[in-house]
Amino acid sequence: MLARCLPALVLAALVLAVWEVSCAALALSPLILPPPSGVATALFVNRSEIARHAVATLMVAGLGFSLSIGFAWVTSVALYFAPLARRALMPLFVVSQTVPLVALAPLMILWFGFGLLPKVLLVILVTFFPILLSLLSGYRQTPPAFVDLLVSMGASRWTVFWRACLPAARAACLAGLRISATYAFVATIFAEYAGARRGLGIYILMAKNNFRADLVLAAVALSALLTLALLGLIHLVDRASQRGPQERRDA
Amino acid sequence: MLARCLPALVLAALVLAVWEVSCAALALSPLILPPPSGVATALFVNRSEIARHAVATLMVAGLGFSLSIGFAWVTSVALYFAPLARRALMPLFVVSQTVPLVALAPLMILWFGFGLLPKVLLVILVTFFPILLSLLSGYRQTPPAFVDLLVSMGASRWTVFWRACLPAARAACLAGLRISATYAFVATIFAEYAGARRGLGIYILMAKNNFRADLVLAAVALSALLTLALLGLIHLVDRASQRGPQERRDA
Amino acid sequence: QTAALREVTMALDWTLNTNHIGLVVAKEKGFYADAGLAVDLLPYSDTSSTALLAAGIADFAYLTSLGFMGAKAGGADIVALWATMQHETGRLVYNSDNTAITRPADLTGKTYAGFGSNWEAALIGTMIENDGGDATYDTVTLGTGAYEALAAGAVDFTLEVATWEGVNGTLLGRKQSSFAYSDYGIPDQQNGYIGARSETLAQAPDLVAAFMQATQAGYVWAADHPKEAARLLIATGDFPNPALVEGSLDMIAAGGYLRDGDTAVGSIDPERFEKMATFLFDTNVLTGAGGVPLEWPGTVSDWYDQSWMGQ
Amino acid sequence: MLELRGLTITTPARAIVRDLTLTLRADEVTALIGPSGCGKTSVLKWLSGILAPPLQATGTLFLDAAPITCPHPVLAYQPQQDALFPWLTIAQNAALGLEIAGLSRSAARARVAPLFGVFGLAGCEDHYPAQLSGGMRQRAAFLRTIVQDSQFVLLDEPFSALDAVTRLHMQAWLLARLAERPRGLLMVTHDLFEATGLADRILVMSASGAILRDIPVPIPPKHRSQAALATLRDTLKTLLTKDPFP
Amino acid sequence: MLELRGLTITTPARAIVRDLTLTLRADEVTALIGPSGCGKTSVLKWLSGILAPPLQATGTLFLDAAPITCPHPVLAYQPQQDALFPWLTIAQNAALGLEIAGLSRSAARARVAPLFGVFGLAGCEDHYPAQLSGGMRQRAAFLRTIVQDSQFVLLDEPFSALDAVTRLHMQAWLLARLAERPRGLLMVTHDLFEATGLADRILVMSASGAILRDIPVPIPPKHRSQAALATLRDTLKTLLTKDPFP
Ligand SMILES: Nc1ncnc2c1ncn2[C@@H]1O[C@H](COP(=O)(O)OP(=O)(O)OP(=O)(O)O)[C@@H](O)[C@H]1O
Ligand SMILES: Nc1ncnc2c1ncn2[C@@H]1O[C@H](COP(=O)(O)OP(=O)(O)OP(=O)(O)O)[C@@H](O)[C@H]1O
Ligand SMILES: Cc1ncc(C[n+]2csc(CCO)c2C)c(N)n1
Ligand SMILES: [Mg+2]
Ligand SMILES: [Mg+2]
Repeated sequence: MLARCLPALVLAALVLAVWEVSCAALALSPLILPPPSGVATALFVNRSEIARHAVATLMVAGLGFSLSIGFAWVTSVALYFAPLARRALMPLFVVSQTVPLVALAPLMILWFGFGLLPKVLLVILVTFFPILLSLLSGYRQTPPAFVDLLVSMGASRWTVFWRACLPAARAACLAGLRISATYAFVATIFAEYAGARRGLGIYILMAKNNFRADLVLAAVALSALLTLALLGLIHLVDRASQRGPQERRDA
Repeated sequence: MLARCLPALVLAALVLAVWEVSCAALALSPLILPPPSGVATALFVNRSEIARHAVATLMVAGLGFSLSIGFAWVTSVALYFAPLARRALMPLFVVSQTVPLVALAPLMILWFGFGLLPKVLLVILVTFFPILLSLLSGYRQTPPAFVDLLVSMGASRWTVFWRACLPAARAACLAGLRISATYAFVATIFAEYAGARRGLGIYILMAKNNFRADLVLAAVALSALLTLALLGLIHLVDRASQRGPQERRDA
Repeated sequence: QTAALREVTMALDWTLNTNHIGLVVAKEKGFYADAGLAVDLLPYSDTSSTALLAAGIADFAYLTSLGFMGAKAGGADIVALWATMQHETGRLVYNSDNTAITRPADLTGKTYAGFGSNWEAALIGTMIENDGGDATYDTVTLGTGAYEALAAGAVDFTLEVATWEGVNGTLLGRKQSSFAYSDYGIPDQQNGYIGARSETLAQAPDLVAAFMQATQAGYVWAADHPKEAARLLIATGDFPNPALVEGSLDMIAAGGYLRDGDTAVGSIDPERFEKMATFLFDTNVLTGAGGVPLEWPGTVSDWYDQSWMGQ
Repeated sequence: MLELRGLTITTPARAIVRDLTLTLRADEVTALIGPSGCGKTSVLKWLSGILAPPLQATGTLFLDAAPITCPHPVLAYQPQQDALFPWLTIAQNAALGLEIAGLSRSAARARVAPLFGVFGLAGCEDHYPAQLSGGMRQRAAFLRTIVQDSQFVLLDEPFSALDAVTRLHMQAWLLARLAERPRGLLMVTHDLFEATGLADRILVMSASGAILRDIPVPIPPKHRSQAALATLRDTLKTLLTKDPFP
Repeated sequence: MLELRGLTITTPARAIVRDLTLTLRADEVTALIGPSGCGKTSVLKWLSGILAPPLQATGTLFLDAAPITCPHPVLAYQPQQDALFPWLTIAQNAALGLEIAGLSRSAARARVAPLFGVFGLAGCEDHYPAQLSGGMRQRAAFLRTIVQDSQFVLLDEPFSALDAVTRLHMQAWLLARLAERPRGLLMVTHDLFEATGLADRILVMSASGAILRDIPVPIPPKHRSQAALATLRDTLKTLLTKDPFP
């Protein structure tokens, strides 16, 4: 485990070292590029303030991501059973992914106010589609033999779905979750940027307008950490939900 | 073809109709939510102005996306041949995807000026990883029998890569391109938002600051169209680069 | 205070700064609470305060002069209740070591770091032309990044608020020079409006009066006690440089920005208001839906309403 | 007795099977043999009620002269490969058919439990399919099919994924199971020698989807030495290879 | 004459093949038969120079008493399945080995062109593999192997994916090709009857990865009727099934 991570850790340390040294060597203004040590100090000194904002972000991201998973699942089931709806809705979902959020976010704030709603909606808008897509492709990857077997036993469409398609989509679904999780916090911060009372997005905006690049980077680092933690959580869910010794489909 | 798109078109028309009617019925201020007809009018009236900005966006997105494809390809080859580098670099690439761009973009403008460089870098940052990931997974999916065959014929590692891994990764690569293409324009607009002379991002910012939601949505619609056009282009490339009658791997 | 306080939201035009001092004072010193109000100062965000006000997200908003005029012309049903700064605080700023700039006419062909509104082009263009130059220059829209870009020499000039970025530049030892708008044909104007929706004013005049009177009390107190006000503001916000807040409030007090002669703090001068509006219509800055320049409405006296002061 | 009359299966492009008629006895092993793509799997799928679009079929199935619709509990289908669900244990896999038929989880489990010994799977109840060898997986699949206790069993190339040795073992084992409890078995196979070794009757299908020959194998299983089957095999081989090069 | 001495193949967990020694004659068909997982494919892979980690091997290969290293042009390997590249036409697939060996595209193409007739592939030069039937694909794969003109050919279950009829056709066809131009063939198969029908010698591997038996088949191919092979087959069957249930 450690040995597997070692090259990445060494490289990361190297990058940080080069950054630190070049900040000192080039005498870069901390307004423009603070050294990593400066960022770490800033993170430590302002930890309680940053934590307060991070909690707000965590709540929105958590709520949005959970709802997104729920909706994606419900939608995927509905679309699985209604091919017409699938053909009608999927192109619209694709189009929804091509909308530049940077333009939409302020409008969403205007439409839905400063509360949770627009932020949660934005997180859903960003994270819903990858999960939905991977669930549907997971269902489609169900080995036909499994479906055939169940039908020949007299199973209903719903039983087939529940007993074959859903478990078969587990791996694909987790892959989709991983993609979406990468964007959950980024999307939340983004939404906060357009309007919020609290949150890392607001904190970053404030830090930026106060010319505190060190605090900006501290918040950036924290949000990256949060994302990595979410990815780690998904990894644990993966492990825990795994049935049998590596159900590999490429075996 | 038409029949396949029909449900989506009908639904889209329905959505637009409901939007139009409810704007009129609720007497919504066009400052907050202009009706689709208003957006269309705005797009038409300001077409030359919008086109000028769209061209700038198109250039940046085109350059960034092309460079991204190039870099992703070169990197994928390098990482394919250097497993140590792969293990060192991939986690860093993952981390790079968890950084909230909204915070990074203004800093990048500070670091690199407001020429092409920071925007192209941002587009690369956003689009590079999905392509790289899908290329690497494509290489990995090369049927081992193909590799074995070539090696037994006395082929070098490079020949094996060139003759088996690269063609085998075609489908996966296109899937990655599709994902990245979805983000290419969005990322460009985003980068422009943080600082630029021209571009749809600037146009949206100005429209927003001048309280012209209709122009904001017109630019949003245009950028969605550009993304769809890029996806269409990739579809054509897919068709053109397909060898043989549907090389299905699940046959 | 046992009675439940009435919740009121207030949107800001920029990150919290000394322009907002009266709001912070009224909040911290309990003027709002005494008026039965719990005021929530919304953090500055990517959505303009004018839009937040017009959309009904915020009950009140601090508005840049041009933000207000632009939205009003665009058909937003909002009204100005107050003008914070009795004189123009904005100015055009450039680096002193940029010897190519000595007067606005020299700005031809230079690079401007902008904020993305129509008004800037009209302002700068008029200044250059009135100085005998050609109003062609390069605009880079940078928003809040403009000031660092100028300090780094990446752009040639931008607009700043003298009592904020100006003080900051001095404190940081930046050698910067500026042109005053009014020296080059731009009518002098008041700045920093506080606005509400006409609907709010019509339906809840009491609320508007209570809020505005407490706000006025806050600004009056700040004008009288700049040092204490600075301390209050520093305590509420994240200010990396407390000296900036102190220096800024000193400048505001000394410059008579809040209190102009014996007019009441916050009063709107109809004459200057109309002059500015006329200028904006004449320079085609104000456009309606579809981008067509607007017709002069005859009068703009209904764009502001200070009846709350009389109550 | 199961009687299939006038089965026609078509793709949008062509008819695969045309007016096929066949009869299955309740205690007889019937092997179905024929060139690839002639429609063997399609016939089994139709009998199991799982023929899916774009394939279309007409035909009638009679159980002891009474028409029935598929899927029907009298018929159990076992797909090509073992089709064990990788996320279920062997016991859960084996109980699947009973649960689908409406038994509670515990009742199904109780019905399956005593059979693991005979199927050579004792101790593997809580293993996952990936932990078993090919032969054990195949026996688990048989267990799942057999425990449904249908009179007729449809097998699609049950041993094709097994190696020569395991295949021989499994064939002998299947004969033993059938000796204990006779059933009507319809088995698709590509292995001439498997067909001759197991079946009481061999149906040869032509590439055009008709039954070309119905060959009885009158030798009882235990007497089927290589020598005893030699003539039958030569006949089959000639029959199958007389068509031109495919 | 190819001589393999002291081949040991190990996984990190265990030795699969232990000190295996075998000799291949340049004009003889050798069948390698044995239970699944005994290491047949691994031996072929080692001979082809494509044994990959985590498998490790030691051993020496002698060509006419001179030690050689693998991969070596004297040996051509044909993987299980056909392994035709789906993105290349049949002609391009067939020319692959020659191009890898250094011939120009046109020279390789010219060498391959005259052979399509004999391989029953005339007119299919510009088709893609997906457009061919299983038998044709298998012949295309043979064409690719044969055109390299190696004295020894290693085949891993060449016909296992084919149906009974096509398999019989292909076996006859392969014998015809060998009659034209004798080669040393080492063929892994799971099909007892294929082994007895084609091979001049049958090597039986045990589950522990050793050569258990080396059985010559002294009957010339054209005289191998079912009856003539019956005894040999019974011997093999007994030999293979005498181990306990796997
Ligand atoms: N979904 C489908 N769409 C169109 N044609 C199909 C479909 N499924 C099967 N076919 C065609 O139906 C024919 C019969 O297929 P089937 O699987 O029943 O053959 P089979 O005899 O079982 O072959 P094999 O021995 O290869 O298993 C084939 O020619 C096949 O191409
Ligand atoms: N990459 C690997 N890692 C670990 N063990 C392996 C690996 N590849 C093969 N083995 C093991 O080596 C043994 C021999 O494998 P091999 O494929 O040579 O057998 P085989 O005789 O060809 O079997 P089959 O008849 O199923 O094709 C098997 O037990 C297998 O589990
Ligand atoms: C504190 C403060 N600083 C800068 C701006 C940005 N800004 C927007 S419009 C304009 C021109 C003023 O004449 C300026 C400088 C602001 N709103 N508040
Ligand atoms: Mg079949
Ligand atoms: Mg093998």
